[in-house]
Amino acid sequence: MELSTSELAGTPVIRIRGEIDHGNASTLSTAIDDLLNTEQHVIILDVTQVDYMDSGGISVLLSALRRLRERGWLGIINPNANVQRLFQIVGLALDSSFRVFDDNAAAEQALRETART
Amino acid sequence: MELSTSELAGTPVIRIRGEIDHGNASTLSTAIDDLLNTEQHVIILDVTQVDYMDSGGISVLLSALRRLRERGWLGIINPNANVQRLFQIVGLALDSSFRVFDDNAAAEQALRETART
Amino acid sequence: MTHSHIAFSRSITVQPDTSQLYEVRRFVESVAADATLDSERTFDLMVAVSEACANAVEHSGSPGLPVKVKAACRGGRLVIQICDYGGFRLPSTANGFQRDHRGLGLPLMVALMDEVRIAKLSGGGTKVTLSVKLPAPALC
Amino acid sequence: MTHSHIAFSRSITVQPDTSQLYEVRRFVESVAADATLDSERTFDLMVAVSEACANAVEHSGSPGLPVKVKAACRGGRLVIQICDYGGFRLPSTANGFQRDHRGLGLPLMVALMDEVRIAKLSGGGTKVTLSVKLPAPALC
Ligand SMILES: Nc1ncnc2c1ncn2[C@@H]1O[C@H](COP(=O)(O)OP(=O)(O)O)[C@@H](O)[C@H]1O
Ligand SMILES: Nc1ncnc2c1ncn2[C@@H]1O[C@H](COP(=O)(O)OP(=O)(O)O)[C@@H](O)[C@H]1O
Repeated sequence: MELSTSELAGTPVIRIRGEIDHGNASTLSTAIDDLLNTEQHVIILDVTQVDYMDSGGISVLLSALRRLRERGWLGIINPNANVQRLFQIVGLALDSSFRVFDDNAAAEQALRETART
Repeated sequence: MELSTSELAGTPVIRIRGEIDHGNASTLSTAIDDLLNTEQHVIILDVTQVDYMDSGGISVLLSALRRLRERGWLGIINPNANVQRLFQIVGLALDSSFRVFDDNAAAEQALRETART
Repeated sequence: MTHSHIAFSRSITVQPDTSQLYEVRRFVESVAADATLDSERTFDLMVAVSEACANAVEHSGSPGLPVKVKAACRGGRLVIQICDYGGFRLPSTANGFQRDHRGLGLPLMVALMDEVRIAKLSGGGTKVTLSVKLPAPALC
Repeated sequence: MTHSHIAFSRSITVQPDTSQLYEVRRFVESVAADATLDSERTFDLMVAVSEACANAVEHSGSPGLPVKVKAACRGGRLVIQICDYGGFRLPSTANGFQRDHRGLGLPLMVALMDEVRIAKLSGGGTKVTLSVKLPAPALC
């Protein structure tokens, strides 16, 4: 798993590449915690290049979501069909603080709407 | 399941009789919550007459324990061998805020020691 | 030496309400006595069956559809099957963080039983099969 | 019409470390390809096997003892067994409330598989058996 950080409309985006499992989830967790500690209202994960994720990764998303819920939301860009199905199975897909976007443009628009309110 | 409330050295004791399961755990939960809201540091459950308990009951104990942990402890009087074994299996037996006593006298002594500190 | 064989099969069907768990445990108690389980293993089986039935009632999302509990003594084991006609699903996270309990049911079943088997029924629904070994000499 | 039969049995043994999960998934991927599973069911199986192996590594309390993964294609199903040589135990509540995750592994395995079976090994240890139905016409 490789991580790289950038920004979208002033919001931090972590691009993840590879497989997220119980062996490397803590690396992702640390990267997200660093951003959470800066009091960000929204964090975005670009998972375009994530081929695989299991409850190791889901647990990290759940922890992030728990901390973000009161102040904003967690955004996910471009999960593949299997990862999206996993989000449905674990019940994340119904969570209004967990927002999935097809691409950067859709995420950016949502960020601008959030900034306006 | 029947509940009756009394006191031991100034601490509330709920005596439970019967079987605690997913069908009636909420009744016990309500009784415990009423005591927790009075800011009690310790709550005691006398389970001498509890023949059966499952995760319905364990969940209630876990919630109570979570709220009591910082201010005191949860005491259990006289669980039968099976219930005690269940406490071991679910990992409660190792929890220092979860205290099991053979009888009233042992619980009373612990309460006096807690009051002294 | 030949063992006495008391193979049997018994079942009950209950309404999908947790108030029925008490009744289910009386069934388990009686079946366990027939299979000569000791009080410790009887307790374990009552807990595991109650957990499986509570799950069927609370999670399967099949309001009104009954839960079937079938017990059979065979091959040196007492085997209890719990069937519901809903769907196996995980809880949504939307309200998930208020949950006090920690999903103890499935791990507890596994911890208490010799074997736990969970299969999807073809028409939808979940079949949980719990089994405990009988003390030697096996009675069935 | 007769079906082609490609029954097979393959296994790997890995060190009890979560860094090995990547390797285990490559094994599952290869086995799933042999059994002609589609990419969706292959993903499901990779997740379920990873969860079972992660549990064996993280919870069985058998540091140093390897985890065995055995795959067999038979009876119209692809069946994968994961064995560890520790003991099945629930987490202590002592630090329990700091846990972020919610015990997703077992429910997720059940949600994804057609059948999950968890048995105690007689010498101590846990055997998890995961199975998925193969698409008709079954290849084994
Ligand atoms: N018979 C069932 N039908 C549907 N879903 C189930 C069933 N049994 C278990 N589940 C799912 O598995 C999860 C874990 O079950 P369990 O370990 O018993 O924990 P709990 O019941 O405390 O949530 C449940 O929350 C539920 O989402
Ligand atoms: N192979 C195993 N050996 C010992 N204990 C296990 C094993 N698999 C599961 N467990 C126990 O069952 C519990 C629930 O497992 P699971 O649902 O995968 O959740 P998690 O791994 O997130 O705790 C674990 O916390 C552990 O206590």
